[in-house]
Amino acid sequence: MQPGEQRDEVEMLSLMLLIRRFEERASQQYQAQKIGGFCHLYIGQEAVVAGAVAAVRDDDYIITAYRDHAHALARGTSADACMAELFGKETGCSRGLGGSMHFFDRKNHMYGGHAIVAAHVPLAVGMAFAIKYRGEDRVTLCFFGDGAINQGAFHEALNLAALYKLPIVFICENNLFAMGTSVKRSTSLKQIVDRAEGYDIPGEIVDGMNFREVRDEIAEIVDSIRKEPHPAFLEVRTYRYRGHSMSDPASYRTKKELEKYRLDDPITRLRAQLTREGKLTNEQFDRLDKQAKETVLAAVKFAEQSPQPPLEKLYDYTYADGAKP
Amino acid sequence: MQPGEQRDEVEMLSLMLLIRRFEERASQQYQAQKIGGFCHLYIGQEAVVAGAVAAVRDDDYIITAYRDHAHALARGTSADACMAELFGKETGCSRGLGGSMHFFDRKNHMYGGHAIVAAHVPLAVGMAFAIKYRGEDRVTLCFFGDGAINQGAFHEALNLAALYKLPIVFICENNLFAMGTSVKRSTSLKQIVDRAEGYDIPGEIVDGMNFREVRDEIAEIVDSIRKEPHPAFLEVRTYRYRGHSMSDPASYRTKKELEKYRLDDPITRLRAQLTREGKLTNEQFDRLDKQAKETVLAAVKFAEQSPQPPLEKLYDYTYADGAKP
Amino acid sequence: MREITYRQALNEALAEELERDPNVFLMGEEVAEYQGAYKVSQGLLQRFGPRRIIDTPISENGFAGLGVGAAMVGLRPIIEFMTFSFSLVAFDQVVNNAPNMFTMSGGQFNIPITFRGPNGPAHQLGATHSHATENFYASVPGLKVCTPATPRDAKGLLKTAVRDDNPVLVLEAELLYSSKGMVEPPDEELLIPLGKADVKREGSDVSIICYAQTVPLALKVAAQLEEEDISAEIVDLRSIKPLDEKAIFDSVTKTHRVVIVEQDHPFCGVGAEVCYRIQKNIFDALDAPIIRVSQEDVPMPYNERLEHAVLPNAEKLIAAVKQVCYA
Amino acid sequence: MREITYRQALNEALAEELERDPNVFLMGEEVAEYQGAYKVSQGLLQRFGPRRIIDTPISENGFAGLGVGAAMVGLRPIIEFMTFSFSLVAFDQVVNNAPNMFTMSGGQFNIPITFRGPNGPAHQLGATHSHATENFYASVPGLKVCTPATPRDAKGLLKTAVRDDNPVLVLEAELLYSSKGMVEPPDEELLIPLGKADVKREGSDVSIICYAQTVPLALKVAAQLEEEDISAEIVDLRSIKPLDEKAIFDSVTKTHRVVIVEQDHPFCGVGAEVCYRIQKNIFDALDAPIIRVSQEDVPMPYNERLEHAVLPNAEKLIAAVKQVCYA
Ligand SMILES: Cc1ncc(C[n+]2csc(CCOP(=O)(O)OP(=O)(O)O)c2C)c(N)n1
Ligand SMILES: Cc1ncc(C[n+]2csc(CCOP(=O)(O)OP(=O)(O)O)c2C)c(N)n1
Ligand SMILES: [Mg+2]
Ligand SMILES: [Mg+2]
Repeated sequence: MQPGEQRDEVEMLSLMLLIRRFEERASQQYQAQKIGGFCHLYIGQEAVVAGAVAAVRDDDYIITAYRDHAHALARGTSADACMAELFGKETGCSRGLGGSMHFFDRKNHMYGGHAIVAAHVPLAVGMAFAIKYRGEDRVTLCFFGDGAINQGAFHEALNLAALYKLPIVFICENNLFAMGTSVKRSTSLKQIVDRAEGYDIPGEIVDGMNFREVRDEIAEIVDSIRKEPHPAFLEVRTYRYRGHSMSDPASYRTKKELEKYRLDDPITRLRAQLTREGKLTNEQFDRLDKQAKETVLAAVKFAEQSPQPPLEKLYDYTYADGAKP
Repeated sequence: MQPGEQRDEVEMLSLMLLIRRFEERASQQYQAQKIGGFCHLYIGQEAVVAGAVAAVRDDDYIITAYRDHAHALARGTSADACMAELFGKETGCSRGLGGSMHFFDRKNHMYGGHAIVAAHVPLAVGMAFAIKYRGEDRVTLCFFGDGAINQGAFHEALNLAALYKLPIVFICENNLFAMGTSVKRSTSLKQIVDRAEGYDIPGEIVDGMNFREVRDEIAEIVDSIRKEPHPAFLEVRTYRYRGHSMSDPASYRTKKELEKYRLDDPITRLRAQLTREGKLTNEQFDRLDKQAKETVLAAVKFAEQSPQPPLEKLYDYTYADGAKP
Repeated sequence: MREITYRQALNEALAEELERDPNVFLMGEEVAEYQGAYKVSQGLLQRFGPRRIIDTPISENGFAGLGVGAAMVGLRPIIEFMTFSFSLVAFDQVVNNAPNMFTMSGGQFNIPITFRGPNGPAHQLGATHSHATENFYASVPGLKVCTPATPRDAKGLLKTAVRDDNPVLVLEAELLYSSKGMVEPPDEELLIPLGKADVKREGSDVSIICYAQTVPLALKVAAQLEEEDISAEIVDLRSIKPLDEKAIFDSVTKTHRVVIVEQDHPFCGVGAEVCYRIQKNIFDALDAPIIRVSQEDVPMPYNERLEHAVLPNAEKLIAAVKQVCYA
Repeated sequence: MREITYRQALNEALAEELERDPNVFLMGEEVAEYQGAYKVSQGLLQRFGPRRIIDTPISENGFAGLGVGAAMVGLRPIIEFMTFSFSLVAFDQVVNNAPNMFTMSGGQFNIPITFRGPNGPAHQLGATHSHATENFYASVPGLKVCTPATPRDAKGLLKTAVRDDNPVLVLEAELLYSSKGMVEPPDEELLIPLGKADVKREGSDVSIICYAQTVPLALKVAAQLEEEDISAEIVDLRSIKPLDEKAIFDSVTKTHRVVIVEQDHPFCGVGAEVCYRIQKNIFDALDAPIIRVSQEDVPMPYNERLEHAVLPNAEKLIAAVKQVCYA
């Protein structure tokens, strides 16, 4: 996307559909044991990353935690490369070496995919530091979960960003749980956004099930950051429909709670808005959904047929200069 | 001291004198190379720890960082044991194994003396946890510097204390500098106490050059904690007259600034208050000061004449069960 | 004796020690309401209540330090790291506060704390989640480190760790949690001393020194070697620190040949220390150089085939044994 | 060549690399306005300004991670730890993010970062402030670790580290900051490759393998041994990782006897790895077991006499040499 341009909302709806269908298929492939390790699905949270990418330029920096498939897809990493990564194939976005938790795509300015809770937040601050160091007008978007705000790394990073006035938006995807621990049991704060006060960083809350609200809020924040670099904090209220990871039955929450959020589905919402405004017909929607499903099925095929990373290269990815230990 | 009792103010003035004279003598002995390693002096900050111990019971828990001589003295560790520790002697409060930064006195509920910035803050929270676990009505006082509030350990500890509602007072001795870094250059906050808002912990600011203000504020806080355990945060505004450690010429601040604070000297202030109220004569003061000086001189002698920790015991302080590695 | 899993064995150890001593508590992420990320603490919240089985936020450095502080005033905390890969954010508390306090205070404050959780590579978790931390921690003066390989050892070592007056790390093996073995019934007190290795299989041609995940691997390989007329003695270290030199030397004096198989990184790994001790003390007993089989010296890749190539495995171990036996 | 201090040598290296590459910056506690806690960065703020010489709050984990992030997008950070004892609070960033990124991203993101600062015991700083971290870091796949012992090596290695495309740790020696040595003039580019040891003294009877603070100790001892007709070869590793096996093996093949003297903890220390490599690869060259002189395995006491007893020292080194020489 070019500066000033608005991302087409129907396009963003397809992105959200792609994410949803990708995750559903990943879940199925995981159960079929085509995917190993841990696998965390984003289903329910699609409007957050979609809203975010719609609000920034393609060359702004994006970094997130281990629930990262959607962030790569939103950045333009192909479903093929994402699925192949889950399958551990050489055609994967991290050549099959990273896996579900470690998606990277340098070309598309997706800086991972980081699996130690909050450990990527200082990295994000470093990326924002580099932006200011070089005098660029980019912005870094740093996504993390509600569980991350209790880590030391988060704290030190926010203070540094505030002190150095760095161009970064801290985006807390508050899906109410960190594994089985509800936000109420992980911090004494009434609302997460209040933590930003401890650093004198401006904070906002936004409804993460509403694509437009997320997009507009981030656009406004990013706009002000581009004028004068500074950090900002955004608490995005959202919900994951699935368990924490594929192995979590999520018995710590009620069916009723889940149903409540499902009724507020971000895809259904944006679809309804667009339909109401005459920008989308049911047929169009079905076509988009079919496309998404097909793309994802093709990605599974691609992943299946892709080669494994060669054994001979085992030592080639340890040092950039090929040094042997 | 027993519950409900007020500590005699003249006694507290002598404590402050003892601390001052002890530190002056330590400085001199350091220059004479009788003391090794790092040595951080407390001169100028005496009213903080004096006010604090005057506000609590003897069996409340106290823990601090490496600028710790005063905290041990205030807790009742003898000047002999303190000076001997600096000399690395077996009669020292940590048997000569800890040194200036690691003063401990179990009997007097002084839990160190900790030299990694902010790493003792989680320990303090653990001590407060134990209080609540056992259903006691003790309180933990945790002292730390203005530089400590930017460490991850500080952050995690405050959140835990708030979450578990633990009986602890976080006492930030804000002497405006962390080594050569002024508070303004280490955090973006207008005032340090605001950091407590990020945890929903109640915070207060108090003038650390005023013994009575410190004592009364802490007494009030501790009172409310004993009724219903919870954490509290106190920013104490104070100043260190000397450099960060013995090797720091403190050229990062102006003579004028130092002079301003010297005029506000905590000992002079309490003396003036007591004199004004007819509770202290000049002769009494001189006698107290003379006593302090004599105690400290005797301590130097004691330290000098004390034996070194025996070489044969080198392996005796690694494992409590005497296990050999 | 009855057959239980490694996971159950740990669970019993926790329950028995919680029962025995009111100063013992268990703290960590998801240990209470969730019943443990790997279900090791299943049922403990229900039995001992939220005062003693305590869920934490994701603040490893904070709660590890909380444990050390609580230990300073007389409690006996058991701190669970969901995995020891996450202990790296708490490194300072584990290596600076826990083991140094006793020395720094001139013997006034010992720290009776147990840090436990799964350690080492599990399966396809990638570079950040596959750390084997035993050499880090064993190298720190003042810590004790044990690495149980069987349900019986898991129970006995964990119980001993909780009663030890020093900081002890119990490095469990996630891949063994569901493995089974014979363990004394709960009414028979089972304590296994720290610092005592266990010969899991007698042999005469070569000593295979191993611990944790590599013990079942070594036993499997020993059975295979038997068929080729190589008799391997399997020495399970059980404790990395203190290290049972005597058991090691006894075995090597008998076999004269040594392979060390370990799950950690090769550079400065546990095997390097074991090798140093052997050649220093019983140099003349060695008929061949000592060979180690450890991880390859690369960050752990996600891909399954590559992960297998990085880890110690049967092929590598057999090759190493044959090399030291000149077979 | 002129004589300068180790401190000046480091300062020159920093200045030259900052001058050469606008992507290089220096960040750490007190590096700018205070001119460095140990004055290594003296004058750099004045010369390069606050954009490139940056003071931080006491947030090692935060600014170490900041460095890694900046490196991901093309900068070449030099991160100073006031001492490596404080790097322990940043351990996760140094061992998880910096070295794993290249692998995890399938080769997309290399991390050209330098972590530097004094490492190992200084003088009477006590248990928390005396950590020797070389074995921790050298054991982590993906890191490079060097340990200069002379002003010339300090300058040459630091400059090479800054230009290396991987995370490199330059572990300096506080006790050597004021030591002097001959170094090429500033207009002669001085780069010393990582992974190359340096024979600091030729000898024929015994190889003393050392690095950092133990190099001057070994040289002093070698002179003393000379008088007793023992000719010691002094091999300064300079880099711990990569390790210069060839230089080590060449020396040992000549002398057949080895003492390793190191500043770190004994258990799983660097010397254990060196020992393993020697006995594995050139077992038959050894005429005696390898002996290590390292710290005693106890937390560092404050008392001066005890500290001396814990550290490697001349008496211990001489005794070890005589033992391997059966002298
Ligand atoms: C330092 C660390 N501790 C623990 C874990 C294990 N862990 C992985 S995800 C997670 C929960 C994180 O929750 P949150 O930040 O809310 O993100 P969400 O999963 O909801 O997206 C935990 C405890 C980890 N990866 N890193
Ligand atoms: C983690 C860590 N980083 C750095 C240091 C070095 N250091 C010792 S004291 C100090 C300044 C602390 O200042 P402050 O907290 O304000 O306490 P004050 O010295 O003013 O009492 C620093 C940087 C340390 N001891 N620990
Ligand atoms: Mg969450
Ligand atoms: Mg201060």
